[in-house]
Amino acid sequence: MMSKRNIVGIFFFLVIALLFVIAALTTHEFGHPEKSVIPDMDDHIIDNTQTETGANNAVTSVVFDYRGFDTLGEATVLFTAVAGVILLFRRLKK
Amino acid sequence: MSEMSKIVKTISNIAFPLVLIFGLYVIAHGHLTPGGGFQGGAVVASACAMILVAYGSVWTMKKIKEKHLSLFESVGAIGFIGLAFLGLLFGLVFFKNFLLGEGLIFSEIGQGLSNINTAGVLPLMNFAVGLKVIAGLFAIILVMAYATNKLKGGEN
Amino acid sequence: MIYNIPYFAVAALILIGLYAVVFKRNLIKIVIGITLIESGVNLFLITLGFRENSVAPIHTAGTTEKTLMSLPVPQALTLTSIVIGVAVLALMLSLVIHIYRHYGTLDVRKIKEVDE
Amino acid sequence: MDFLATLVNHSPALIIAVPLLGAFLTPLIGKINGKVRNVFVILVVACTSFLIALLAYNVFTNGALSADAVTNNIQTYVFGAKDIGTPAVRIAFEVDAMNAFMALIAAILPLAAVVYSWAFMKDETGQDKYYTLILLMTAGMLGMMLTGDMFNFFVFLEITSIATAALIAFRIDQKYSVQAAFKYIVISSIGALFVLFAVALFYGQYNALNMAVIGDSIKYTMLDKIALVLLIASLALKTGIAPMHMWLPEAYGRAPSSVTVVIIGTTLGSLYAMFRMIFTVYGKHIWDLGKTMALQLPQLLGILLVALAILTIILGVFMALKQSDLKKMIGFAAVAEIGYMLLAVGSAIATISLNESGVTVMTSAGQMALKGGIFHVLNDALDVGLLFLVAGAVYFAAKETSLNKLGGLARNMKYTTVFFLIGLFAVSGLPPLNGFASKLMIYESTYAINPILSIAAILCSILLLATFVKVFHSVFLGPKIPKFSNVKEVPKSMLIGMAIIAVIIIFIGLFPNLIVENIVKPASEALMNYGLYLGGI
Amino acid sequence: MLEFLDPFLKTLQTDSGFWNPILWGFAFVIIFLIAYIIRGFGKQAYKEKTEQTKAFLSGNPEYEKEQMHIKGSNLYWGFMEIMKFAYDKFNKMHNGNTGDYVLWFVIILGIFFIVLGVL
Repeated sequence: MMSKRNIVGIFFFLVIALLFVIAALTTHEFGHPEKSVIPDMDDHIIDNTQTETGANNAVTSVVFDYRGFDTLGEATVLFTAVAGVILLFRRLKK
Repeated sequence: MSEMSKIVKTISNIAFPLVLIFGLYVIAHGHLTPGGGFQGGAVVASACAMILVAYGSVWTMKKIKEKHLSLFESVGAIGFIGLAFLGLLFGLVFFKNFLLGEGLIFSEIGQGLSNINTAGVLPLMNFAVGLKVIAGLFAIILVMAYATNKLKGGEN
Repeated sequence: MIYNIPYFAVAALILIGLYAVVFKRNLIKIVIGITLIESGVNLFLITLGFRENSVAPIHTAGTTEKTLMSLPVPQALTLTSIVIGVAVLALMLSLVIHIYRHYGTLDVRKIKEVDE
Repeated sequence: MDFLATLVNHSPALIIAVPLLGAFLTPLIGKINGKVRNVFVILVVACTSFLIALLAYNVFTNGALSADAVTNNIQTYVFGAKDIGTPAVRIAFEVDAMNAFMALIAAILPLAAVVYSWAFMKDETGQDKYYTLILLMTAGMLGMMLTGDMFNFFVFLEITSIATAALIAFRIDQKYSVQAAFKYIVISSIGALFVLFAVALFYGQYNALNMAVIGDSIKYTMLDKIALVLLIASLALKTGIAPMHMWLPEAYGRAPSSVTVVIIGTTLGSLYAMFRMIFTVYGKHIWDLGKTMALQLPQLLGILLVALAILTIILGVFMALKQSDLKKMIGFAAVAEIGYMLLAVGSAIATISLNESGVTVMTSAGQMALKGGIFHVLNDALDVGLLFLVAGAVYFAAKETSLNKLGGLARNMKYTTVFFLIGLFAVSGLPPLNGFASKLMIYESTYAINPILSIAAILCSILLLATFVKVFHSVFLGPKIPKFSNVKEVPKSMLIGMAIIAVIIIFIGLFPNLIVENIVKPASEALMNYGLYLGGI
Repeated sequence: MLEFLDPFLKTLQTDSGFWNPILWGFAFVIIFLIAYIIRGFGKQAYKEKTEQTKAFLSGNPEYEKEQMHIKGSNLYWGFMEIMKFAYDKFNKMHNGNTGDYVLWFVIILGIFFIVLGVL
């Protein structure tokens, strides 16, 4: 049976689906990102990764040098999760 | 979870060093080949998870406690942020790649199919993050397996 | 139009995950829905960075300046996002274990506060 | 270049890095001794607050400490290089007056929380992880408030969410705290994922992740509209704006009080991020009406936000009046307070229009509303934080938070009662404390914009006062109940933690003009001239 | 010599008025003094610790402490009764169902999309 909640939910799900479909249609063509790129960050990275960071792997140069602060946050997220899990499964008695 | 049969234990004993070596290779060549600290650490942690599945969480918990693992993880994290602080000290900017072109270790500029002695602090950061990911993921798996085991045993 | 099929896969993944979170009643299914949303977003990031007939962004002996490489930044962002997803998943599952200890059920309609 | 100038130049990085390093070191130091660990944590948080004070002073005075780091009240810091080249590939922090203002809020709350925790957490197990997660929450909150990079904002949002969820479930033997933590992690991860989707939309269009670069090159295409919708909705979810606020009272109420004080800061960080997205990233299309906009974006956006704000205020106040649990009641009051800020800022957005000479301006009432809203962010953080600390003191002393069982505690807990009275006067907007000044500005300006809003706000404020009078009566007044006849005053560290916030509240209440002129006005102007922020990179 | 006090003593000017806690404090003190003087004109026959300070419940004995203390949920009972129509809706909104919380988010997302994106 369709409760009121489900009807409202389905309707707004259709609206959200419309949102995502429009997003999918108006994004640039798959495989051709050059069209809409204004400041070409990635080509700059690909060209200068060896001279600026000395790494052959551009992804590693991005992860650890250009956006190293994100990686610090990422490592912090993992640290946080471990601390949280150990906190949740701790013993309660001293 | 309880321990499994002798076949599984033997196979995992054989497979464990191979997976370990492969994971360490991925960590060490992070700046040259696909992969890096996170990926290699995940590989090694999966090897440890295989041992956990084969031998059971109680046995593994006897061998290594999760607090030691979290200490290892703290060491890895401190190494990572310490490298960033060293960049602040020597390169005068936080997260500066201060080893590059200094003539010390890892100081060469990677050209073509280059050797491992490149990319400044990136390999060191790879090692730090690798240690951190190994310890962290294994700690998570171990603690959750042990807790669920206790839950099945009925003693909360 | 035919080029945008991966983006439709992204939309489908996100919508299925959201549907699971809203309309499913098992906590484990809700967790699965969140991971579905997350993989949809990761797929969107990684598809944004693809160039047609390009190689991985790694300079080897074979690559020259002319070699077309796929964009490296989305791959780094996806790596970060995947690790974050693992952390969130671990915490959510441990919370589910505790909820099961306390309530003895995984039905989301019974997991609530009753104000006395 | 002397040491202080160097410290100020690097302070945006150190503000994040010092709590992180402290968090990584805490498990090692916890091996030594509990007291050493507590002293270490308090020192780390105090250092962070000191750095924030230096940075804020340098930003507000436009380079009194280190002139070369600041250009027209914006201090930028690039990670990994001297300056951010073109294109902006590296992560940059861009601290203007608004960031500095939020960072000042984030400097007060964790300090009070860790001082308070010394005695509050004395008998609990797992204190190493507790302090680690508190420091991680602080770092993530500060990162959210200072960063100038979209993806970096997402990362810090997730750090804050995970640490907060783990801490909400700190009392794992209480089923309600565990389920509140689960709801919180579900809600916040969904919100963060939609933020990430919006960031990916930006990246796919402009191939940039820096807020200033995106705001500079934004064209308000269909994808930008979708990104705006996703950003506002998910950040409103994280902020706890009705009707998406239900997770907030449960999370606030079931977490330990020392944690709740920091959660307030993280919630306000999400609110700040929403303002930043609206005013700066989409600034061109909020402010350049005459040229680009066919439909008036500010009016639509302002009306939506004001409607949500009124709903938030009414729901929060009515549900708070009904609650029978002390901490959940304060949580609903916090929801209502968030509604006041959103009401002020939404009505300020709605007043943006073209004047007769074809220039986009915000009316003077709108500017007053914006100032009042931003001032109220500070006041709300302090007032609700103090009330939660008092509730934690009541729980610590009587091991009970139900309003139906408590009573007559004022006879044994004099200082706690005084602090509660200060918080009561402040949060319900009674003179002479700080809540009155900001609410006065909000009432006046919204009355000039639309009288009905102001009347509804005033009526709900009266109901808020009634709510806390109920708490005061049923917890502190009344005859001495035998069950609580031997409760004692809480230990010194908890009193100090409450006193830190109470003193600041009284100071702001006595000298509101000082704060408004020197801190709030620059912050609102920093929100209004988006051009400076975009030109910062 | 006291010019460093000037920023502290400035008055917060709003569009249609001003707010100065110092002046407010002075006014409060004066009004309090007046009220205290008026209180002095009160009944002089009041004595401590006599029958007139005892609680008189129409001859019934005094209750114990627990019963004398009005519980928190008993306050504002009439307001709750009048606002019942609203509280029923609110309580239905606040069922602790996580799916409903996310559904509210979806609804708000849809409304924002209709208003901002489509219009």
